Amino acid sequence: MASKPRATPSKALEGLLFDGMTIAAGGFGLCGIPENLILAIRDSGVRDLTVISNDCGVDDFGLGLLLDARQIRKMVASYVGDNSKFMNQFISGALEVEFNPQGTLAERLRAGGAGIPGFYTATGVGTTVAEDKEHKVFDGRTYILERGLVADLSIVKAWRGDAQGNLTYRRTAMNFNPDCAMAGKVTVAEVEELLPVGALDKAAIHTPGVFVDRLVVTTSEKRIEKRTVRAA
Amino acid sequence: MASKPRATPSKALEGLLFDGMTIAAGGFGLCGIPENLILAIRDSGVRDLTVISNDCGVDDFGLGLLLDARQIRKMVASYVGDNSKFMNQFISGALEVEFNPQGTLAERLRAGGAGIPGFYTATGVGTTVAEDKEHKVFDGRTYILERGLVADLSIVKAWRGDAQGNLTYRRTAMNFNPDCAMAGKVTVAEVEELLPVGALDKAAIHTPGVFVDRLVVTTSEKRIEKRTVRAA
Amino acid sequence: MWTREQMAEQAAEELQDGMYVNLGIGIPTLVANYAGDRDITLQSENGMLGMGPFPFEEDVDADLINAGKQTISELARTSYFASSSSFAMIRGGHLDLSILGAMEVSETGDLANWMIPGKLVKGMGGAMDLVAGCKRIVIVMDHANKHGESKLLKRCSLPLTGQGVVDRVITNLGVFDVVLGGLRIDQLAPGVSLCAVRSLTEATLVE
Amino acid sequence: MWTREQMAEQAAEELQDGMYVNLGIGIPTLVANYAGDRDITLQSENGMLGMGPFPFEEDVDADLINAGKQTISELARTSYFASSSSFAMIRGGHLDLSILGAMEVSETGDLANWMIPGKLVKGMGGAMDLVAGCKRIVIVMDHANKHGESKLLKRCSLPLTGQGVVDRVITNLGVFDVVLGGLRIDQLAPGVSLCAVRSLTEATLVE
Repeated sequence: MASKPRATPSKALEGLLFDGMTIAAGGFGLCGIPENLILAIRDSGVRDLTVISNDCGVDDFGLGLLLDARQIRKMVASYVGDNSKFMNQFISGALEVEFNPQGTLAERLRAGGAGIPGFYTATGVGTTVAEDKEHKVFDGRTYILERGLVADLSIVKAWRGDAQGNLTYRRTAMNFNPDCAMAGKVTVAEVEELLPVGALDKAAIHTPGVFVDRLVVTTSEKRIEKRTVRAA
Repeated sequence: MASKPRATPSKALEGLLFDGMTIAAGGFGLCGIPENLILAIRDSGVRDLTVISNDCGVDDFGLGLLLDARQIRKMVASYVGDNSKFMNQFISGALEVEFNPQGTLAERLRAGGAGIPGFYTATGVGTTVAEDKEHKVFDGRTYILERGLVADLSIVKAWRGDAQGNLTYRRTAMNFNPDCAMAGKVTVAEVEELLPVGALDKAAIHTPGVFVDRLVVTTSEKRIEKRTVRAA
Repeated sequence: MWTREQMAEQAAEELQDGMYVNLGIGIPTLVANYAGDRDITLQSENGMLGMGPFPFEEDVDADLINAGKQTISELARTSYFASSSSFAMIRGGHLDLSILGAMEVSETGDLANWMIPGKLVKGMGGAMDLVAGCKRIVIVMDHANKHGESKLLKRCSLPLTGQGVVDRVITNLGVFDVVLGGLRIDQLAPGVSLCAVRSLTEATLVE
Repeated sequence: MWTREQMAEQAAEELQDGMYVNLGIGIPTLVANYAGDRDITLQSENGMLGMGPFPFEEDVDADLINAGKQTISELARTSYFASSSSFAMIRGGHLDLSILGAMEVSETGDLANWMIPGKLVKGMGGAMDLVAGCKRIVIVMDHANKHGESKLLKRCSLPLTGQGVVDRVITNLGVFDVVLGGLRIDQLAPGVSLCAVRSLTEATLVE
């Protein structure tokens, strides 16, 4: 087995990118995003991407950079947020968007990673989300069938990792990362620190190494989208 | 809100037990079982129980005690193991048993706790497990529909907890406990140590307090089923 | 007429000791300020239970935000988890209450708050999951839109977030419960007459 | 004829550097002893990745067991997780290989290893999940039952664990691959003639 750690983000992605592929990316807003892997994807020039992610970052950071470079053909997301490029490309028809309820999106990723091709949820019943989906009544309540998602590649961001691919996330920077890690045919992680195998607290390994194929140590800018404070 | 910690196992179960109820119990073999809550259930005399648990402990410990007292009408389990009472009561027809593949059982509990009434899995296709279940083809492979499980009461065992109901499990004593904790309409936990709120490592809280209604500090015998060692 | 703060204060009356609550973006976020000494636990759907207040300047942490992307703080009771676990909690009915904003609410409890076709697309985020999963849904919003038109409608005109999901609506004019046949007025804001509310409300009002 | 240990040694040839492997109860458990210096990671379906060997007497821990309920040890790489996460790993196809025992295997790769109606009920445990989810399934078992009857059958007589799931069977007589049309003999144990295998095998043998 080739060892999992790689020297740079672009080396961590070497041989994995192709036009028309599906990429699942962890992160919520700009929190816990694999920002350096995203930069490497931008620099690779790969295009016609389907990107599965809660949102698309902001105009000039995170996945917004791939939107800006017109590398994304389709977004599978729950939220546009304050990303004007996202909204404008969607409204103009330049970008295809499949809106998913946030919990449905997270569960679809987990399901894909867990070998579950479909599950029923009441979320979205009676809305446009339910259109063309199978409806089924369980115990008197109506649910819709949602499909598991598997990505050609998942990119995630963790706080600490080890050479076995074990990952520990920090605070709310965890978000979609563990679910994306499960859903990738191949998963690449960027971590702030690579610790010796055995140094991670075993009770706090959120993503076991089996889900991670490669990882790279990076320095993150960790931009803050909405800095809110209280008076001292 | 009444505070979550209770003084004794029987007080932790006060008002929650009734004949004919469904109880989900964490544990695998004798590892990580809520042994003191099981004793309190035995002493309560409650009967006609449907018990959801991976297995039924051994003849004279764990859930085997409830079998012995003929308090269980039906088991939903994956494994009989070396429990002769379990096998004999089943073969003689005194005990109804619904065998579930272990992973299907775990996922059914998680699904029940997660508001998912049904999911598809390839596990069990072409076996007796698939009889009378809906079959569906996704991307050329056949899957069966399995239902989420919700229990009237879940009993779990954790290593450490706090008064908010946050739980941390120890090593493989985790097993079905987090899934059971999610699946209970009411969940009661027994813990080895009750720590001040804030003392648990936040990155290693495996069951957030929202899933736990009551908890009790107990001393566990932690019997070992198969002591295997290597030469020094 | 209530101000935004007064609407939040009104909504805070929903809070009871021991509750697990999810608060949406906007006015709902303000509700936490009026919890008083009630011991509630706030869930943030991006993966946190036990959300604290905004941090002091020196404690700001890019890895610690709420579902509105705002920097926040943690509490002693806080736990963190993945998005799928967060929504397992929500979808599975483990939260007692969610307080959300809205664009429109219908008299049958339908809710619209995620897009205006051709104009504005926010995305539903976690709202569809929250309204499908939480035990109780309370909406806090202005009674009328900026054109003075009622946001309490017979039928929503915008794409729905959920169908028949709203239990109560708190507006700047009063508190309204979704009941059989329409909206029942629970109370009116000071200085608001029944007549005024009737004229400003498209939805059927039930006394 | 191979002994149990030799069958395990034979099965160990399946192991490759970097593999994630689940070993069943019985002879499959012994396979780990023959991994040599290949860097494999063992999964135990009760919630552990990176299973170590049996512990020294003083390190025995009731909270640390494998899926066969045996006390074991942890390694530097070990992680722990809930049963649902463990089987997400298995069902989702993240394990490269599972080596299991069996009562019967058919020439089409059907497997029976969980019950004998009216007589013996073990339960399927995690076996149905493993055979449905792992990339490769290798069975290690005696070629014949205690009555001398072939356990490699045209069709299984016992309730199935999985249908068309077995890739390879290793018995005390040889190694057999499930291929179109039957079982292909990969190799025979020393001193076992083709003629002897034919007479002891009900399943169709393909050369």
